[in-house]
Amino acid sequence: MIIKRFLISFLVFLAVWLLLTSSLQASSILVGVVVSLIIALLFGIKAEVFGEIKLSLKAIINLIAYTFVFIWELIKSNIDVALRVLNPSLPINPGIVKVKTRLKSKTGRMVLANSITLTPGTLSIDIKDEFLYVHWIDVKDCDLQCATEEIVKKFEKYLEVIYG
Amino acid sequence: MEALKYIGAIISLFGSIFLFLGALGLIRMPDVYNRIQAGTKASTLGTILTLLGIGLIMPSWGGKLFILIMFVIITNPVSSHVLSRAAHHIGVNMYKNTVTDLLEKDENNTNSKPEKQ
Amino acid sequence: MIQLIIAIVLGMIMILMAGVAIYHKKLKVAIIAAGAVSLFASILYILLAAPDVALTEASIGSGLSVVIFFYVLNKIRKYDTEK
Amino acid sequence: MDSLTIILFVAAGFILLALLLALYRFIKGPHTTDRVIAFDVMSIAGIALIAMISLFSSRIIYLDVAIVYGLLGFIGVIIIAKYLERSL
Amino acid sequence: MILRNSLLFLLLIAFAAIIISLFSTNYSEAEQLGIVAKHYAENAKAEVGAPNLVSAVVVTYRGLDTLGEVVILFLTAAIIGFMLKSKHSVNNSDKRIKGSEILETAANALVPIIILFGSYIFINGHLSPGGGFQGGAVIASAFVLLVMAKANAKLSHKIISFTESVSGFSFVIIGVLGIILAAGFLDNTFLPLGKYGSIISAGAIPIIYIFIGLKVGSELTSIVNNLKESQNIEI
Amino acid sequence: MIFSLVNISLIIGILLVLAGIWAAITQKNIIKIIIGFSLFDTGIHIIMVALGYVKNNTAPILDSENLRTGTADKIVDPIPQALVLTAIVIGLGVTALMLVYALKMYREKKSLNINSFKDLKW
Repeated sequence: MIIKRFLISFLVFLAVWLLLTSSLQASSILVGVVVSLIIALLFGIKAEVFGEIKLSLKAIINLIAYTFVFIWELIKSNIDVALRVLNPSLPINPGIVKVKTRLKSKTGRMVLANSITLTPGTLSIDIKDEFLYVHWIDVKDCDLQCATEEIVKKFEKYLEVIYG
Repeated sequence: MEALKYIGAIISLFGSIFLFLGALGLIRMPDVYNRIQAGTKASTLGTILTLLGIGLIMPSWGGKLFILIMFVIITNPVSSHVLSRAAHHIGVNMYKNTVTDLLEKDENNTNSKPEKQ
Repeated sequence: MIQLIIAIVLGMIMILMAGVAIYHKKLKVAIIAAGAVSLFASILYILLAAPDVALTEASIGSGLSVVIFFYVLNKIRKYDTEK
Repeated sequence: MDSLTIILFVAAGFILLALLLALYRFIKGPHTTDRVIAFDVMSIAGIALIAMISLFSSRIIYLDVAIVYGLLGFIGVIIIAKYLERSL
Repeated sequence: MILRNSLLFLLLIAFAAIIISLFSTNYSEAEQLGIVAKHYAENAKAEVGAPNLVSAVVVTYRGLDTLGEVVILFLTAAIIGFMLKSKHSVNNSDKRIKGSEILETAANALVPIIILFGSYIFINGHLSPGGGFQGGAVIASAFVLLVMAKANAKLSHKIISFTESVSGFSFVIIGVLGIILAAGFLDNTFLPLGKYGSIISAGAIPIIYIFIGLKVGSELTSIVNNLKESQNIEI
Repeated sequence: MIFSLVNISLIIGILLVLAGIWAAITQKNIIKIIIGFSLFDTGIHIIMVALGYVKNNTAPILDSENLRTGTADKIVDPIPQALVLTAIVIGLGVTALMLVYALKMYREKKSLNINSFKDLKW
C-alpha cells in the first residue's frame, strides 16, 4: 500500500512539475525528479488520497466516462443557474434534503460531494457516515429514495468502480 | 490557425458572461445558500471557459492553464462546501419559502448542536 | 487602453474596500476587506509590470496576514464587534 | 484594433462588471457569510482577469500569480469559515 | 472630538489635493530607465547570469539587505514565540466541532501539491517571478491549511527550528564562500554561471533561494503555529 | 489631468495612504489601528512600484529571446520592485508583532480600546 501511494504521488508530482515548467530540458526534468522524490517521501506516503484509486482497465474506462458525464452536468448546471438568475420571477423552491451514498473510500466521497456541488441546483452541505445533506434549489420530493435516485446515482455508478 | 484564435476569443467571452451571471446571481438570490450555489457554479465554469479560450489563443501556455483549471475544479467546491457548512452551523437564516431542512431536524434529534452565535 | 479601465475599476474597488475596512463595526469584515485590498493591489502590480511584487503581495499581504489576523481575533472573540 | 482584440476587451469588461456586482454584495451583504461568498467570487474572477491581462501583454510568467491567487482565495475562505464556526 | 476629527479630515484632504495636483500636472511616466537600472539591465547577464533581474538585485547586488531582512524576520518570529509562551500546555481542541471530512480529504491531496508549487517558485526564482520569500510564504500557507483541516494535527517545534537554523546557517556560509572564492559577500559567481536561462545556472542564486525559502517558510510556519497553540483568553 | 497608468496608480496609492493615516488617527480599537497600518503599507508599496514604471515597457524578466538584446529599452525599473519585495515581507513581520502586542495588552487590561491604556500618559 505504501509503495503504491509513493509511486502514484511521485508520478502526480512529477506531472505537475512538468506542466508548471513546460520545458523539456534534461536539467529541468532532473530537478523535477529530485524535488518530487523528496516531497513524495516526506508527504506523499502519508496521504491516503493517492493510494485509493484502482489501477485496472475498467477503472480507467470509467474514469474517462465519468469525466464526460461530469463536464456535461457542469455545462447543464450553468445554463440552469443562468436561466434561473435571468428569469424575472426567480423560480426557486429551496430546501435541504438527505441522500444516501454507498461509497466507502474517502476520496470517492470527496469527489462525489464536489460533483454534487457542481451539478444543477445542488450543493453538498454536510456529510455524516453514509448520509449526505444536500441543499437543493428546486426540491421535488423529500423522500430519501427518490432524492438519492435523482442526485447521487448518476455519479455513484462510475465512482464505485473507480475508487471502490 | 486564425480561426482557432477566434473560437478561443468567443469561448473566453462566454466564460466571462458566465462569471457575470454568477455575480448577478449573487445579487438576486434571496439567502446565503442560494447565493453560494449561483456563485460557485457559474464562477467555476466561467473561469474554466475563460482559461480554455486563452489556451486556444496561446497553445504554448497549455501546461500552466491546465494546472490552473485543475486547481480551480478541486478547490472551488471544497471552499463553498466548508462555507455553507459553517453557515448552517451558526444558523444563518434561510429563505422564507424554504421547503424542508432535514439537517436541522437530524441535528436537533441527536442534540449535538451547540448554542447559536 | 483596457489597462487604464481595469486600473480605474480596481482603484474604485480598493478605495471602497478601504472604507469598509475602516468603518465597519464587525472586525472580521474589516479584516476581510483589508485582505481584499491587498488582493486587488496585486492585480494592479501586474498591470504595472511587477509580477514579483504581485506574487509577494498575493501570498503574504492577502494570505498569511489575514491568517494571522484571524488567529489573533480568535483569541479576543468578545471584541469582535466594536464597543 | 482588430475584431479579436475587441472581443477580448468585451470579455474583460464583463469580468470587471462581475467584480463590481460582487463588490455590491460585499458592501451590502447582511451576514458575514454573504460577504465571504462575495470575496470568493471576487478572487475567482481575479484569476480570470489576471489570465486576460497576461494575454494582453503576452507574458506567460504572469500566470504564476494566478495560481497563487487561486490558492489564497481557497485558504482565505476556509480560515474565515473555521473562524465563524468557532473551530479555529 | 468631532472638532478634532473634522480638522484632521480637512488637513488630510488639503494634503491629498496638493499632492494629487502636483502629480497630475507635473509628473508623467518615465520614458527611460535610470542610470543604475540601465547598468543592471545591460550587465546582469554577464555579471550574475539570472534572467530575472529582480532576483539578481535581491540576491546579489543588494544581498546584504536580504540578509538583514531575514534577520528581522527571525527576530520577529523569536519575539512572538517568546511573548506567546505559556507555562502550562493548553488544549484548545476539546470545544471544537468535528471538522469536515471532505475538507480533510482535500487538504490531504492539496498540501503536498501546494508544497511542490512553493518549491517550484523558489527553485525557479532566477527564471520566473518568485523567489525565496514568496515560496516560503506559499509553503507556510500549505502548513496553515494542514493545521486547519485536521483538528489534531501538530507541527513539531523541533523540526521547524532545526530547518530554520540549518538553512539560515547555510545561507551565511554561502555568503562567506562568496568572499573567499569570488569578489565579495554573497557573490554568486564562485559556481559556474552555466547556460543562460536554464534551471541550473546563475551560479549560487538557486541554492541561496532554496535556503531563503526554507528559512522564511519555517519562520512563518512557526509564527502561525505559536499563535495557534497559545492559550485562549476567552472562548 | 493626464490619465495614464502611473498617475492612476499614484492617486490610488495616495488615497490608500491617507485612508491608513485616517484609520490610525481616528479609530479607537487597536485592531482597527493595525488594519490602518497595513493599508498604509499597501499604499506606500503601490506608490513605489508606480514610480519605477517605464512607459509601455514590460516586466524585468528576460525569458524570451527578443528581450535579451537591447534590454534597457524594453523593461521597467527592477530596483523599486526589489525594495518593495523586501518591504512587504518586513511589513508582515511588523503586523504580526503589533498583533501579538495587542494580544498582550488585552491580557493585561481586558480591553482593546486605546483610551483605556493611560499608563504613560500625564
